[in-house]
Formats: sequence, structure tokens, C-alpha cells
Amino acid sequence: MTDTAVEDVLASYHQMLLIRFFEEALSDLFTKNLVGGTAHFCIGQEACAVGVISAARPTDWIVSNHRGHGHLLARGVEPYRVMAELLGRRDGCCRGRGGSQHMSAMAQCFLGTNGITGGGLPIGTGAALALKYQNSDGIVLVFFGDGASNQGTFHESLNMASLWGLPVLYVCENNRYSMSLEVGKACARTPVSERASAYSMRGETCDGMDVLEVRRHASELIDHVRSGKGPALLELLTYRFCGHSKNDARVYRTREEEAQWAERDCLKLAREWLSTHGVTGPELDGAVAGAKEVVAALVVRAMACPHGDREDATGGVYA
Amino acid sequence: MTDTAVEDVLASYHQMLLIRFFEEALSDLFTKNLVGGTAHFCIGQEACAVGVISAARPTDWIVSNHRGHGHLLARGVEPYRVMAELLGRRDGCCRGRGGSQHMSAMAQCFLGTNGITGGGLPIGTGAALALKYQNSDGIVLVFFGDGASNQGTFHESLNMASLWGLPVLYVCENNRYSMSLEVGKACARTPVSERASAYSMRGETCDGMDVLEVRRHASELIDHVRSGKGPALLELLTYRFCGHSKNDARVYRTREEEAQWAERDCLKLAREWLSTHGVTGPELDGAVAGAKEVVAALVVRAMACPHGDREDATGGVYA
Amino acid sequence: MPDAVVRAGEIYFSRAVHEALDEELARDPNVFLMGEDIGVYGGAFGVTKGLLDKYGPKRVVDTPISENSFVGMAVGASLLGLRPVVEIMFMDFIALALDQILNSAGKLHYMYAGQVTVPLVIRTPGGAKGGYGPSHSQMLTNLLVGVPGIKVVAPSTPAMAKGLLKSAIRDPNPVIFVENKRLYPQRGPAPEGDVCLPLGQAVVAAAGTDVSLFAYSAMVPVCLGVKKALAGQGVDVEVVDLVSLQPLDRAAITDSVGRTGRAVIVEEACVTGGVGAEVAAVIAAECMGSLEAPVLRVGAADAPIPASTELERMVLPGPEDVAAAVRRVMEW
Amino acid sequence: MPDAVVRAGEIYFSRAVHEALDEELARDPNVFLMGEDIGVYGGAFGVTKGLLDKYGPKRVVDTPISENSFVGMAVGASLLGLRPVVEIMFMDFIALALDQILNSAGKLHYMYAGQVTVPLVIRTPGGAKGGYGPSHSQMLTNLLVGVPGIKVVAPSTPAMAKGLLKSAIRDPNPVIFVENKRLYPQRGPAPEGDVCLPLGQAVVAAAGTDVSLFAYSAMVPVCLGVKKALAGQGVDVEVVDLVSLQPLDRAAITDSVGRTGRAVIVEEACVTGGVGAEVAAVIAAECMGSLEAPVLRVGAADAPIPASTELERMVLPGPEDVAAAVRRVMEW
Ligand SMILES: Cc1ncc(C[n+]2csc(CCOP(=O)(O)OP(=O)(O)O)c2C)c(N)n1
Ligand SMILES: Cc1ncc(C[n+]2csc(CCOP(=O)(O)OP(=O)(O)O)c2C)c(N)n1
Ligand SMILES: [Mg+2]
Ligand SMILES: [Mg+2]
Repeated sequence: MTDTAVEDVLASYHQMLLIRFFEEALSDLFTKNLVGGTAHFCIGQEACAVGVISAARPTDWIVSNHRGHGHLLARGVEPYRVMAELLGRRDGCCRGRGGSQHMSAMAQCFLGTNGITGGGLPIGTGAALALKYQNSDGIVLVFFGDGASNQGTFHESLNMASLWGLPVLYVCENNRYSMSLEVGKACARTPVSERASAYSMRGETCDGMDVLEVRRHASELIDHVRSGKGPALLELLTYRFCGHSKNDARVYRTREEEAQWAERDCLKLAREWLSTHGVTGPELDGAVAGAKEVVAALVVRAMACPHGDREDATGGVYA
Repeated sequence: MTDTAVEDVLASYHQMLLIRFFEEALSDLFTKNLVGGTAHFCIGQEACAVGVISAARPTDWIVSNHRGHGHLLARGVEPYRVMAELLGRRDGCCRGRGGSQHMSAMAQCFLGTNGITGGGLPIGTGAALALKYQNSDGIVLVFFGDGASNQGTFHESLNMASLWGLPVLYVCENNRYSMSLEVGKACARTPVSERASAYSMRGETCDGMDVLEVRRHASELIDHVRSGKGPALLELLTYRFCGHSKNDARVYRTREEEAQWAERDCLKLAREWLSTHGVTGPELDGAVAGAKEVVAALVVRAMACPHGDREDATGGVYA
Repeated sequence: MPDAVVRAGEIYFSRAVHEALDEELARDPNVFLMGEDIGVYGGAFGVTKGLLDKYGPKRVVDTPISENSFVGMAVGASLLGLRPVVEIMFMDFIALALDQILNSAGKLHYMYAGQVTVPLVIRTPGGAKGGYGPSHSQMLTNLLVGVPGIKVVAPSTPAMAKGLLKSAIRDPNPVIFVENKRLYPQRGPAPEGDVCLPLGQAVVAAAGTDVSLFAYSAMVPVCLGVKKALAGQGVDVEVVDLVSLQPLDRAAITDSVGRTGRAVIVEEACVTGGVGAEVAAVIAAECMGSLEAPVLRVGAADAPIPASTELERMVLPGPEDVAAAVRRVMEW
Repeated sequence: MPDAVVRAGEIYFSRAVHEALDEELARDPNVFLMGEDIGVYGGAFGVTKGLLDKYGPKRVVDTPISENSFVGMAVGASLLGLRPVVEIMFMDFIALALDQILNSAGKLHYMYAGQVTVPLVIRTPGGAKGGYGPSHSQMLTNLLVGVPGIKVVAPSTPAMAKGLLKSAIRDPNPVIFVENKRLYPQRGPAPEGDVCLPLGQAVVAAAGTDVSLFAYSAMVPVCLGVKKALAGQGVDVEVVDLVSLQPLDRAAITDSVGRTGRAVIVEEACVTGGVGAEVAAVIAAECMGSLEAPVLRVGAADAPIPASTELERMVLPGPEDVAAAVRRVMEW
């Protein structure tokens, strides 16, 4: 292993910790009734966001779905502004208008989370069309779930992307459920990546808990896409440790299944890997403590931020 | 060859002749400006409708698309009532309300043509769900085109049909174009039947000009579907000899290509086969003359039928 | 409603919907439910909890996320005699299925000249409930009213929810049954057992003489609150619950305006292009003789619903907005 | 319009649309067209004929039949600075793409707090043209008016078609540009070259003093015909072309009613829930002082459009219906 590899994994570990604690803090705010509405936590799936996005360039575009906090943070959108948005505050990256499922950060080439399952697929595909139109060497990453792969937009978008050779990597985070429906009861064909062949598209499946594996596969497919060989589909096998959204008793799966997946927690795997590769216990503990601190501070700051005013509520409908 | 086989092909030849002359007569009425709106002729594709529908039971349900006259006639819906409907007359099977693209004949288990490309796919799939729900041994045939296979409803419907093992045969009449777009520029993967694997579904492609071949494949897949082994997709390679709809200069394809396909006219192939199998020239000529006569008579009759009244126009919106 | 079936306590609105589904599933073997996560999960708002256990997976069908096609499938199944009751998890997603609603469900009975009926119900919760954001908060009745061949019902109480849903399921036409997230946890009396309420009829929720407030769904309780508040100020408000948005009960509307001479229409949807516009147009056409003031509309600002609960409040119509409109027409 | 650009002859409405597309494609390399069969076929109504040859397949993109996704793709492309002009072959198919119109195109600028604009145009021919039947004849403006964040424009003349389409393409907001099959073969004057018309403004198509007829798209020429017919009977009709259905030019509406005191609203869409309801509601709210008669609406029967041309005529509003409504308000 080269030093760069260790440094990369360490950087990823930092990012995954940030996401994990960010989500836990948010979950805590929900429990305390300090946030309205609902949110979908990506706890357990951190390696997907971090592994894929770290393999891309910061100028590549990202389109996300309803479970998008990890994607935002992995892309380096300021965590404070994400938290403020989730809390509906004026400093939120969309001034509190968008919230969890409707949040963009154009300065970071983050085109938006999306509350409509499957809604991001054509938007990301269209962004890729724009990149090709503009002769850019950028690409688009479109994140979506196993459940979204059953929407018509999946079929329509992948078909057009393939026909026109658009620079887009479709990233399916297969966490085995779409809300309560097990993937085998929702997708007539699994693994989802095998659907790629219906569009003459390259498709691959890999372990979504191992951030190194994710990055390796993503890098390879991103190269493929960027080199003009057409779109590709990457399926990441993962698991959400929490419920689908804030109030979910998880009656559709067993605690045993959950425990098995917990064994393969991406944080645990990354930490083990780093230990084996010479990173010391104190260093790793320091990373954990550091991430917790960062999150605690930004929560305090975001909670103190005021809400928007009437103009924020009703203004700016038209450009 | 058994006598039944010859009789079957002869019956199919009769049906195909009826459809061909019916369509030609309708086209003529359009040329003379005696019909409003537009229509999509199936001239060239007769073997598809006749081959598949003759392989099914009269109690199996049919869902058709915008190019549905052949399906109606092959199912035995009274040609006069179909023509009257096309001419917007009171004796039309939908009293002139539906016209070419919105015509049903429930007594013949014909669930309807459909003006929305891809719109019939979920409807037929839902009918199959009803048949399974009712423990019927009936099945549904859903006809659609190569172009329709790019609608989201294709993906969504085939996925659900496969998940739930619904008794439905999807019949894709691949006539190489969706209006003007060549199938290779519209479908990222061809043959269309290969898309079936994305739904763990059986898929086959066969010559759509040879009515015997069509029936053979359809019979086999209908058996498969009826025996509870789940849905299947049958793709028929065919060609529409005419334009997409009444005003189409066919600039998107060459006259040479058309001539090549004309060589394989389903009527010609069927006639040749029948000749080889002992049917005499006079008998075959008689079939042609007979079909022409039937059509001529029903056109006269339909033209004489009155239009509906105000109640036909605005009544009966609610049951 | 006959006294015999009045139960002692009150029940939640969500429970009333559940009971209607339960009873109709028990009554008619052709009734079945389809939708996302309605089985073991019990639906995003818990309305169908327990029905999978009771009726099995044939009658309670969990679908993949494919709104346009499962609505289309329900249409197809209804043509062969089944009575599908589809849940669209949030009303915001109904746009995905609008083609099948508009071009199939609403038209087939007419365009096939009566050969078929489409006894289909689509239940869907609309409305904003504090922070769900732009794609999970809309009251999209404006998309549905004016689609020929479909009925649209929006109950405001548990009793109505139960009685109207039962009627909707038995109706031979496609009915969109609009629930409201904010109403689910509201309680009210509701009959036990088999009591149907007629579709197509508005209800005078509270009689009054000075001004008619027309409302539906979660805005009805808001209007009743305003009535109470204004009673102290000497304004006697009549609250008419439209209940049926399509067909509209035009007679009930014009009768009420005939009595009061003043009309304010209140809805949670955006003001522009909403149901309120249709009600105002009916009044403008038919009540010239009795109108003593302009017809005003109160509704959401013409904007998406923001995610922040504070901003959301500013976009949605509140009791103050209703009261202000009432005062304006009273002072005319 | 400056005299300099007035051309000698008249041109077809379809030609005017074509010219606007051609000129905008030439002017701005970010403008491109997407839709079904718009390339070598030239579009179902021939509007884009020749543009593929002139601008190539990068600028004129033939799509598969995937309405929801190619509209969503256009949204995505517009976020990165392109200016897609999408054709939806028949307005009836717009329901398939409504999710992306409602939940993406109309909301993104607002919900991302101004970080993006969505400079997207969707052109689509609505209206019945003699026998196309229930799924190819609808004027579905009712689905679009009331969707926040989108603009809706419905020109009635070649000059407007050209000038407004150019403005729509340059506008930073999503604009639905409603054409009409019956207008395509109509001729009229239209300027040569680069003349834009402002969005959002109604136009008094013909001044009058007795009654205001509000109309849009193909009903404007019908109303102008009625004006002529009734002039002989001593009724001086004002015809106001709404042009912009969203936002509505409220001032133009109330001004006209202020002048005439009487209003009839005419549209090709079903009466119930249509644009006419919104216009009537605006009048009912704002013109109390000047109204001398009920506000009437004329539109299609609340039914699907039948395929038979004879039946179609009975469903659609005709000049007799308009004249009858005018007489009713005059005799009030
Ligand atoms: C069009 C639409 N239908 C349904 C929903 C409700 N919903 C939100 S997330 C979700 C499950 C999505 O599953 P998947 O794509 O696997 O993503 P995951 O939640 O597992 O990350 C559902 C049904 C929605 N938001 N949009
Ligand atoms: C939703 C929708 N989009 C577009 C159309 C217009 N249209 C009618 S038929 C057709 C081509 C269909 O191609 P295919 O499915 O291959 O059938 P074919 O016409 O070749 O028989 C198109 C684009 C339509 N009727 N409905
Ligand atoms: Mg999932
Ligand atoms: Mg075809």
C-alpha cells in the first residue's frame, strides 16, 4: 500500500465520521422535536457517498435523491449550511426553502437532492447532455436507490444516456429496501446492475460497505465515462442502519439481519484497514473526537441562526 | 403438413386479406377527405395481429395501441362496426366517440386501442392482475410498438408483471420505426426482446411477416403464460408498408428499403405457402375477391350510417 | 345517520379511513388495495396498518415505486370487474400518474360508449404538515378539478371520511379521495358499521346569516374557528364544507350566497387556478342578484411550499387571513 | 412593432413559430430543440421542418418516446446554462411530463433560493382539429395555470407566435408555449427579423363598449367573428386576448370590465376548472363596482373530446354559444 492510499482512506474515514455524527445529531434533534417534517438518514451508507464522490473531480456534477445528506457532505458543502438548511434557517444553503430533500449547492457543483423518487435521474441525464453539448470533460454522478430503479424515469433516462453516449455515472445505492419493500419483491431482476445490459450499458456491482472497494470501482467507471465510452451503472450493496425516515419501527426486517450488517459497518471496516496499515489508535480516536466536536459546534450555531422572513417564504418564485 | 395446418393458414390468409383491404379502403376514404382526424394503418403488419390472436382463445383479452385496426379485425370484431366507428357513425362500436385510437369491443374481449404511446401496457398488465385475482385461466395480449418500449410504462409494467407472475404476453411489433425514428436510434438495446431479461422474463424475437412463424412462437409463449410460468415478451420483426399516419412522406427511409420489405409481404408469403400446400390459384383468387367485396359493401353501409346526436356527444361522462 | 350506529367515543380521522377500507374489504371480495408500503408498513401514515395480516397479500398489494403504471394497472383491473383502491403516498406524486387518470380513468366509460366502468378509488394525502417541504406538502386539487369523468372528494371529519370513502369504493366512477395529513390525528364522532354518505353533496358545517365561507378538507375546521372568533365581533358566519370538489354542489353554493349575500372561499391550495376559482366563477355567474360584496379567495401564496416550518406558515392561509377577508367583505 | 420590419405578405402561424425557432437557434448557441420526430420528419405539424438540416443533430434532437424524462432532461440541461426548447407532440401528452414540470421546472429556482434558473420552453399544440379524438384534441391549460413558477403563453396570431416565442426562449423561467392545431394554417402579418413581444400582457384585440369577451388561442378569432356579427345587432363587443395565461394580466381584465361592465370568458378547454374560472374569479373579486351582469363562461362541455367530427362540434364551443352568452349578459 502506498502512503497516498492510506492518506486517501484516512481522509475518507474523516468524511464518513463527519457524516455519521452529523446524521446522529440530526436524528437527535428530531427526537427532541426541534426539526419539522421528516428526513432520511444515510447512517450505514456513508462509504457509498464518500467512496464515489472522492473518486470524482470537484467539478463533476452531483444529482442526489431523498437520502442525500451524505452526498452533500462528501462533496464538501459546508456542514453548517447543510444543518442550517435542515433546520429551516436563513443560513441554510437554500435559505430554509428546500430542506432535506430539496437542497442544492451550485458552487460545489451539487445539483440537488430530490424528493421525488426517480426524479433526479432525468435531471442528471440532462445535465450530462449539457456537459457533452459544451464539450466539457466533466461528468455527472446520479445517486438513487434500489427502489427508484423501478420508476419509468430509470428506464427512459438510461436509454437516452446510452443512445447519446452521455457522460453520466448512475450510482444505485442498493440498501435492500425501498422503505419497507425488500428489493427482491420490488425488482424482478437483481442485481440491479444487470439491468444495464437492457441499455447496452456497462454495469457493475460491488461491496458498498468497503470505501476502498467503492472508490476502486467508481474510479474505473468514472474513467470509462469520462473517456467518452458512454454512461455506466454502478450498484453498491449497502444497508441503512436506521429506519427509512424518522418514524419507522422497522417491522419489515429482523434485528438479526440488522446485526449482521452492523458487523460490516463501513466505519468499522475502514478503521480496521487503517489500523492494519499503520494508523495508530490515538490517531483514529482523535478523528472520532474531532468529528464529534465539529458537529456539536455546528448544531449549536445552526440552532442559533434565525429563520427567514416573508420575502424568503413567498418571494423569488420567478427569476 | 396436416390439413388443419393448411386450414389454419387459409383462415389466416382470409383474415389478413380482410385487414389489408379494409385498411386500403380506409386510406382511400382519407384521400377523399371523407374521414376526419388521422389513422395509423397496419398494412404490412397483418401477420402479427392474425398470427398472435389466432393462437389465443377468444376469451383471452386484448389490449392494443394506436395501430389497432388489424387487432380488432383479427379478433373478430364486426368489420362494419369498426368502419362505422372510424367514420364517426352511430353504429360504430363506440358510437363514434372513440375513433381509431380509442375503440373497444368488450363482447369480443377487446379492451381497447390506445392513443397514448405506452398507455396500454399498464392497462393490460392490470387486466392480467384481475384474471389472476379471479383464478381465471385467461390471459392478456398487449400489443405495442418498438417505440413504445422506450416509455417508462414498459419498464414499470413488465417489472410488476414479472414480480407477480401475471398472465400476460407482451407483443412488440417492431416495424423498425417509431414514426420517423429508426429503432436503433430509439432503443439503446435491440432486439427489443432482449430487454425481457431485465425483468427475469422470457423474451423471443421472430419473423413477423410469416404468419405461421408468428403463430408458432405465439402459441408456445401463450402456453408458457397460461400455465402460470409468468409473463413473456414476443417481438415480431415487421414493417409498415405505408406512412406512419395519413400524411407521411416517408423521408426518413428509402424506397429501396421499402421494396426489400415488400418482397416479404405477409400476404405474398402466405399465398406462396398455400400454393405449395395444395390450395389452388382460383381458390386463392376467390379469397382475394371475396375480401374486397366484403370491404366494399361495409364501406357503403358505414357511409350511410348517421352520426350520433347531442346525447352521444356530451352524455354518459359518468356511469 | 341513524342513531343506532353512533358510537360512544370519537375516533381519529386516519382510523375512520382505515375502518372504511376494512369494512369494504370484508364486504366485497372484488375490493383490493394497491400502493407503496401499505402492507407490513401500514402506509406512510399508518392508515392501512393491520389490513395485510387480516386480508393477505392478494387483497393488500405492496407495489414497487411506479406510480403511473400501478394506477394504470388499477384502471385495467377495474375494467375486468375489480374495485382497486390505490394509495398514492403523497398527493404531490399524483402528477406522475396523471396521464392514466386523465387519459384513461376519466375517459374510458365515455369513449367506449358505456361498455365499461372504472370503479377505481385513488386515496392520497395532501396538504402541508410542518416541514415536509416542496415535494411533500402540496394540495393539488387544482390538477384534478376539471378532468372530465373523475370525481374528487375531500372530507373534513372522521364521519365524512368513513362514509364517503365507502361510497367512493362502491361508486362506478373513478374517485380521487383527498385526505389531509393534518386531519389524520384529528378526532371526531363517526358511526360504527356500514353507513355511506352521498357523494356530490356539500354540507353546511355551521349556519350563519352574514357571510358564507366555502372551504374543504383541513380548512373547514380553520373556518369554524374563525366563525367562533368573529361571533364575538357580531359577524354571523356560515361555513359551507364543499366536501365534493367534482362535481361541485352548485345548488348548495348558490343557496348559501342567496342567504348571506357575501362569499369568501378558503382553500389550502395556491390561490391561482384552484378550486376556489371555480367556486367564485359559479357565484359570479349565478348569484348576481344577491351578491352584496366582492367574492374573495383565501389560499396559499402562489409559491412552492417551503421546508422551513416558519416559512411554511407564511405561505399557507391561516385564520387571520380568513378573518381579514371576512372583514373586508363585511365592510364593503 | 417598428415599421421597418413589417413584411409585405402574411405568413402561416406555423411558419411564425418556425421562424422564431430558426432565429433563436441562429442567435444563441445555447438554444437547442428536443422532441419526438422534430428532425427529418419536421414535427407532427411540420413546424421544425428544415431545422435539422440547417443546425445539425446536436441542436435538433430527436428523442425516443419518453416524455417525462426528456422534459426532465431539459430541466437538467437548463440548470447548466442551456436553453432547451422542447416539443410535446400533442398537448394531451403533457400529463406524462407533469411531474417534471410541477415538481422540478416550476420549483427549482425558488426552492434552491435563486441559485439556479430554468430557462426552458415547452411548445405544445393543443386543441381539437376535427376528429383526432379523446387523446389528441385537448386544450389542457387547466393543468398548468396555478402551477407556481411556470409561465403559460397562448398566442392567437402569427405575429404573437413569433414575438412571444422569442421572448419565451430568452426568459429565465420555464414557459409553456401553447400552440393550436387549428391556428397553424391561419395566416397573418408577422414582422421579419428580431422582434420580441413582452410576456405577461393581454391585448385588446378589438375595442368595444358594451361587453368584454376574454379569450385566448383559437377562440380569439372566433370572438372577433362574433363581434362582427353582433355589431349589426347594435352590440359593441370588446375582445380581449388574454395571451398570457400565467401570469394573468389582471389589470387588463379589470380595466376592460371597468369600461364595459359586462364579461364573458371564452375558451376551448372544458368549462369547469379552466382558465376561465380564474378570470371570472378575478372579476368577481375586483370589479364589483362596475359589474352590470353576471360573469359568464363559454367553453367545451365537461366531457372528453369525441372522435367523430360531428360529435366534436357539439362538444366544442362555437360562435353561436359565444353570441348567446353575450346576448344573455346584454339582456340582464
Ligand atoms: C414518486 C415518489 N414515490 C414515492 C415516494 C416515497 N418514498 C420516498 S423514499 C421511498 C423509498 C425509496 O427507496 P430507494 O430508492 O431504495 O431509496 P432508499 O430510501 O432505500 O434510500 C419512497 C417510497 C417519493 N418520495 N416519491
Ligand atoms: C405519449 C405519446 N407520445 C407520442 C405520441 C405520438 N405517436 C403516436 S404513434 C408514435 C410512434 C409509435 O411508435 P411505435 O411504438 O414503434 O409504433 P408504430 O407507430 O411503429 O406502430 C408516436 C410518437 C403518442 N400518441 N403518445
Ligand atoms: Mg433502498
Ligand atoms: Mg414502430
